Amino acid sequence: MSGVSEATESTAPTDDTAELPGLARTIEALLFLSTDPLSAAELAEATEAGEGAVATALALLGELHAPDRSGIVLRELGGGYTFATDPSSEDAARRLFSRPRVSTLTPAQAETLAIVAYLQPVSRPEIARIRGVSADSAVATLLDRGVIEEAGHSQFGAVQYRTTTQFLKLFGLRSLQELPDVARWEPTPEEQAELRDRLLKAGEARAS
Amino acid sequence: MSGVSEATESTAPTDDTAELPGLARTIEALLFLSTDPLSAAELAEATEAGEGAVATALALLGELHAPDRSGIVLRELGGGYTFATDPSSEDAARRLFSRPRVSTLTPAQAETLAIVAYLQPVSRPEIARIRGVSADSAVATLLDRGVIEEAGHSQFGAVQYRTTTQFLKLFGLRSLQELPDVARWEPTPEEQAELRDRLLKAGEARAS
Amino acid sequence: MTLANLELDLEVFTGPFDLLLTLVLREEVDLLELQLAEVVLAYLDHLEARGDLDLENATEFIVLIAALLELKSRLMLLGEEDEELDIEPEQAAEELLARMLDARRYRSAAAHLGELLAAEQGVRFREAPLPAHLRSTVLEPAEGSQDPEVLGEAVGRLLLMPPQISLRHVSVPRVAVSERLAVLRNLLRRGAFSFDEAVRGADRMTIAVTLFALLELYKRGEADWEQDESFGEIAVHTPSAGSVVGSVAPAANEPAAAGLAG
Repeated sequence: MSGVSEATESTAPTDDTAELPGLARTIEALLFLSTDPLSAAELAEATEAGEGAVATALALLGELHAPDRSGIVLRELGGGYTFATDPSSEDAARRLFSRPRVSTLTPAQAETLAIVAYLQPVSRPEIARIRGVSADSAVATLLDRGVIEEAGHSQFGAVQYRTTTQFLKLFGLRSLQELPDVARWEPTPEEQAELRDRLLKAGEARAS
Repeated sequence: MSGVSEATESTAPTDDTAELPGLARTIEALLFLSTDPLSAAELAEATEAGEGAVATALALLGELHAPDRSGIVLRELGGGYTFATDPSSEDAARRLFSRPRVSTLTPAQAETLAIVAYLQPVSRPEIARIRGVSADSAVATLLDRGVIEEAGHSQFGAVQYRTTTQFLKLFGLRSLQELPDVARWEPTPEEQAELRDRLLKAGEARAS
Repeated sequence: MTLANLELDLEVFTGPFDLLLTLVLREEVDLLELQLAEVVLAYLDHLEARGDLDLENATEFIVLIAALLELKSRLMLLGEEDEELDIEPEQAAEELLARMLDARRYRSAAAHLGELLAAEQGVRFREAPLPAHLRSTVLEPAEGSQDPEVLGEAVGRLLLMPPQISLRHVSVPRVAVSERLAVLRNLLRRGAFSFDEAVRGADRMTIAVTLFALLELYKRGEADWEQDESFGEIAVHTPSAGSVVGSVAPAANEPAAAGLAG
């Protein structure tokens, strides 16, 4: 870490009211926000400060963000500076973030998946009409999880979707014929129209 | 940029012996890594420390990460703790990242968001009824910006909406309880009487 | 210029908007006869002439018009047996007031949110993804672990129709022109009568159908009428000597209809 040694000799004792100079605070904020390392030149341009002042501020930050003084450590990497966490916090970070989690379907995803399962092939605009709200993010997640896939285009050019083998496995179904009969949950079982038409009709009635 | 001259001469808060206790360092690292606010309970579980020790560490971090002492400020938001930058670094951040953090809300979006925030869960027809005009495009934008999300269906099948943690984060709220009571904007009885008069007696006044 | 001073020149009303509102609430102007679209168009003209948009006024206008539309649609759905539901002027005013207060409240709340957001301008959060080695592995649930019933249930919920607005109260199909023709012919047989007599105590739909029946009688030459002024009494009698009873008098119904509409 360049520049750090220059600052280490200076001595002023820690004092609770000690303020960090404005330039160092700003550089600290920029390093905090940036995903990629920032070069001294980039920092100088952003802060409109001289390279010398930036070097001094970086030295000060290097001191403050040393492994024993902070959980956020200043690193010099690939010609730039970046903040990283110290390996000593690794165990806690793993407990907090890396716990494997079983993905569950959100209500919006379950609804979208149900529409695809019963009406396939079905296009995104149709799903949106039935649900009354956009289905873009739910469709993206379901595609991502491999439970639905693209199935050609509708006559109007919209991409259509169908369920996958992975979907059948997940729900323990041998085939789509094993999907439960919707009649059990139907509010008006006497209706004869096709399921798709009735779903679209109900969706439009809700939207109006 | 202000502070340049200070930086060149000052080395105030550097003292090699000022070590931050391990727990505070670990919590600092976790808060740095997490994009969402972390509650004291989550931090206690991850660090395997007692809630009391976590509270002490958070208090210490709050002092270190005060706006005048650090460019990385500890904030209590959305039921947890998170690091954010101080507005004083915004000019430099804008130069570096070349885009403002949030665009402002249009009046329609702000009104829709206010109705969702106060009445959640609330459906689009209900929002439209209060506003007198459709809220479709405002709802779509707010969903897109992640400040509201779906929250199931109303008894009539309309999709309902609620605010998100992102909403609390962006608006600097610790919880929804921090929103002032809507009664605060209740017109005074005199103002109400005046409105009522305007509705019923305006014609008379004009005729006389 | 405020919303109250918006000058209107409508078919059933000429004057400022707030006076119209007052008259509607006192039922001196029939909401059913008022073309709300005309009011909206007049407001749009006014906005265009002004060249700028006063948001405060525009919001108030929208809330009031929306409330009037709702009141009007409720009036249109009222049936004979619901006459006691007829909305009192005070009650209608209270409803409008409640709507305006509600709109105001949330407009203020919106302004407050705007201030909060403005106060947070310049506060940024770190959006960086977790280092790869810390990212959690998302496990797919075990095969067969998901219940297909969840899907059927979701579709069942989506099939739910919103509650229908009952149209049973609307009396349209119940009043037949032939019925009203018979009533009018009965009255004619006894001599002259006024239109008000013919429709005393009747609901709006019956009045409309009776008027239609009267036009029909006129067309057939069975009846004639006089109306001295607009909205004045209509005196109905058998055609004076010289008229050809039972034959069609094609040109005659136009001036009469125009007189009624005035």
